[in-house]
Amino acid sequence: MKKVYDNATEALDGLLHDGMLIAAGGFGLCGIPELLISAIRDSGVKDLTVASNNAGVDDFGLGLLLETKQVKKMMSSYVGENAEFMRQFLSEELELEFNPQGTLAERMRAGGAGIAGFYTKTGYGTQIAEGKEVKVFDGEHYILERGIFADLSIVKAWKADDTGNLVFRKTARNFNPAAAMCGKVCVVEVEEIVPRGSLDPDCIHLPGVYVHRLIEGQHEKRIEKVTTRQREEA
Amino acid sequence: MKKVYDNATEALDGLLHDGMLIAAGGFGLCGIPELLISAIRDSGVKDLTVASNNAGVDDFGLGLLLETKQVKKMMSSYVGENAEFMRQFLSEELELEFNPQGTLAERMRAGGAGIAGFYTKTGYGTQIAEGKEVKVFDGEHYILERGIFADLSIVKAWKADDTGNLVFRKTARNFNPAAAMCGKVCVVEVEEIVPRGSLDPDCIHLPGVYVHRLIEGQHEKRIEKVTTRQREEA
Amino acid sequence: MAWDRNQMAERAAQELEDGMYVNLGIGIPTLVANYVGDKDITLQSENGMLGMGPFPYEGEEDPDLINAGKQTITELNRTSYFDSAMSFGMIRGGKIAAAILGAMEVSEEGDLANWMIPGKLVKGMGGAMDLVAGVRKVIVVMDHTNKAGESKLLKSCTLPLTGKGVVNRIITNLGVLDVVEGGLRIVETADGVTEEEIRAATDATIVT
Amino acid sequence: MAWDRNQMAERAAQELEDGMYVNLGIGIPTLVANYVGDKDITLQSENGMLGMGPFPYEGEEDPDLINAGKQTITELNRTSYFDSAMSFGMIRGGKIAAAILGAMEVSEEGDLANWMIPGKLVKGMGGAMDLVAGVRKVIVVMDHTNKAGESKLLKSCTLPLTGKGVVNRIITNLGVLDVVEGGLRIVETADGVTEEEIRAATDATIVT
Repeated sequence: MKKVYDNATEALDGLLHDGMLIAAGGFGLCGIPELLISAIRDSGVKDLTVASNNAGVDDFGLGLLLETKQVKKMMSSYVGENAEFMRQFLSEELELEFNPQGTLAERMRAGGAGIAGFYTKTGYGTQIAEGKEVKVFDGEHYILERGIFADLSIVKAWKADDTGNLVFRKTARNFNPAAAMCGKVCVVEVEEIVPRGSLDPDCIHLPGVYVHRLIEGQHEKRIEKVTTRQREEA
Repeated sequence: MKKVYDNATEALDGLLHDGMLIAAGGFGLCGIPELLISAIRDSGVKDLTVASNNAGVDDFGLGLLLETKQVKKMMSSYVGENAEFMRQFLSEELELEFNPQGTLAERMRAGGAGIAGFYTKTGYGTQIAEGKEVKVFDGEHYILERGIFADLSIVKAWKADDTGNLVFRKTARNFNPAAAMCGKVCVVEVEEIVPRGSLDPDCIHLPGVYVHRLIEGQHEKRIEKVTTRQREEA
Repeated sequence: MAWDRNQMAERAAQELEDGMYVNLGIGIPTLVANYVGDKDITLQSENGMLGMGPFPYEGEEDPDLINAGKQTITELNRTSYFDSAMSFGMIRGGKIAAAILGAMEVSEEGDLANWMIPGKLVKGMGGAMDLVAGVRKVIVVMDHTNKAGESKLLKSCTLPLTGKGVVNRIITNLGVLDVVEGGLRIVETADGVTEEEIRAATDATIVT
Repeated sequence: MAWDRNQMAERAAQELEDGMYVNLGIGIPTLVANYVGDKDITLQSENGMLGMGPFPYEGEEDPDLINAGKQTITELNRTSYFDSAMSFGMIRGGKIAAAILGAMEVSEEGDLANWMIPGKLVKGMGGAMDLVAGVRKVIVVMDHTNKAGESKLLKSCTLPLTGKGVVNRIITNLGVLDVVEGGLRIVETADGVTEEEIRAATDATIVT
């Protein structure tokens, strides 16, 4: 079973259709599946629902799919730093389902773990809770949130072996494992495919069972906010 | 904040009381907190409820606490291989709440993750589902399972730094991370405490925020079933 | 000539396709690993491992490396380890393609009983309830009748269930049966076994 | 003489005790890290890190290492990385001792609003709803009044809530107030600020 494909377009072949639900890893511009996002843009697929913490910036990351109006609905926790995202939302060109960040991550993990729904305190008493079942456990109020079952997961990892075992790097891990879990099909882009046996089996962040297709490629890895400190003089 | 204690007795000082709920890591005799179990036996604390996948064997692991009748109730998925466990259960000396293995792991994780309850298909239509709420999601039946919130977690890891960052080894990881998460207090025994900075921050299985007290000690690590194959002759 | 344990395992191995992630239960299902041949099969051990290897050579046993049956095993170059919550996450989430399990009883509606005999024997369900609820295909491998010669393929189970309507295919010493609308359908007979012999040994409804 | 931003951060740092795991929000809360002194504090960044270090030296920025405000940061010798599901698991599960957050409005019942102004500004709640629902102590640091001079400490919030009854303590440029039965209680006044000045600048009920 060959999982390794030559490029993003081939890896997505046959998987895209209008109106589908895509779960995307990444946080801001960190750990985003930039090659797969570009290939999705180029495919022209439309009316997408995208579950992703945010939508990158105007001209990078998922912002690219907003720019082309391929996205009908976002499921996100954060709009900030993307003017086009806020504009489309406020002008009602784009549907936006706000999810608290932890609820979004847990909903993805739940979908991937066969959990149809779960009770969380997050958002109780806020507009996020509107229309959701409330249950009291041990005197505290919890709201019912549903697992997300996506048609496709798009994920960025650091390294993989050809069986799809994945390793992430630093805070670029973020939503990628949970997004990977909740898709019927999961396509992953990595910076390097390494030989089997060269990853420590105790340090594989996401086992290959979650990964269906895999590409290696060059990543721009743009930084959203460069912040530095002064080097003390000796 | 010093987390490192000299031995199991000191690490448990002030944490034990009759009737408490303890979540224990380990699977069979693999990855069990053997030093903490012995110290709990020696403390004489009683009427314990213990959430653990199984109960070791008659004379090792949690079997030690069954032998001394310190356990009032087990929350487990498996009784096999422990004759005393089965005997006490069948003679109704011991209460036993059967949990499917995955449900038990998920209940521990849920408790640790602030999830009061979740819906799973596991056990629907079986005696496990009796008295539990059933809900239909997308045409499938799910049952409501509750998060476990333990008074104390006892855990075995391979290595730790003094801030409690943990690394497990091979299949000795098993229930340990989930058990660690669900306790109000979590006490961990490791084979080696290493200097800060010597664990790869990308390969820490359980961050120190989950760990309150820590000991280093010698482990017997008994094997339950030695199975081998013949070495082919050259 | 009914199939023996190894022939049953060999027949079960035919259910597995290249690239599958599979969970094998204790007993005859464990033997299935011997018959996968060239197929690229990854075995899951639900205590937290994908890519389970064979038993170790004597002297190379590792107490930190066991399978769900608590036997010492080895790792492969594709192996990954993870905790129990993730392990059962992948099981419940449908990531494991198939489970091959033993059984005490199977009903014509696909109900499975394999974890206790009230008042007599209590093993516990271990991971079996999660497996049958979660994996995409559940294959039972077992003798067609019990030691008393009574059918283990029943109209309805008498023992506490492991799962309701979960079994897809049953491989016994007499042949292969599928759970279909209205009962069980004979898919294949063991060498020298007739459909009539299977019908005679089966309490469950056989449909054609 | 009300407190300035740095004095507010310095006062907020006094809330932190040795051994605490803490989450700092964007803005003034970020400055709190400059005032922890010798205390053994571990900072969480909810995008998946414990043990957040200072900004990198120029030229050493790593695109794979950012905080929840998307700023480049560094790691320490106690650092661990994990995924978003685990990160918020530890937040919801009460493992993080305290969160120090900014706010648009706080009500006398401890309601917090800090994620949107309908029709005008939509930032999103990010991780704030999870933090206020999960951490053991929620401390708000903000100016006492808005740019129009109106109190940000209200009888009830006018903006969409981030959390209901979640705030424990409020540190403003004028002083420190706790959310208690029946309203807010003045705990401390900034140097040269009187209780009367705080009362005059506060719309919420002040109890004694």
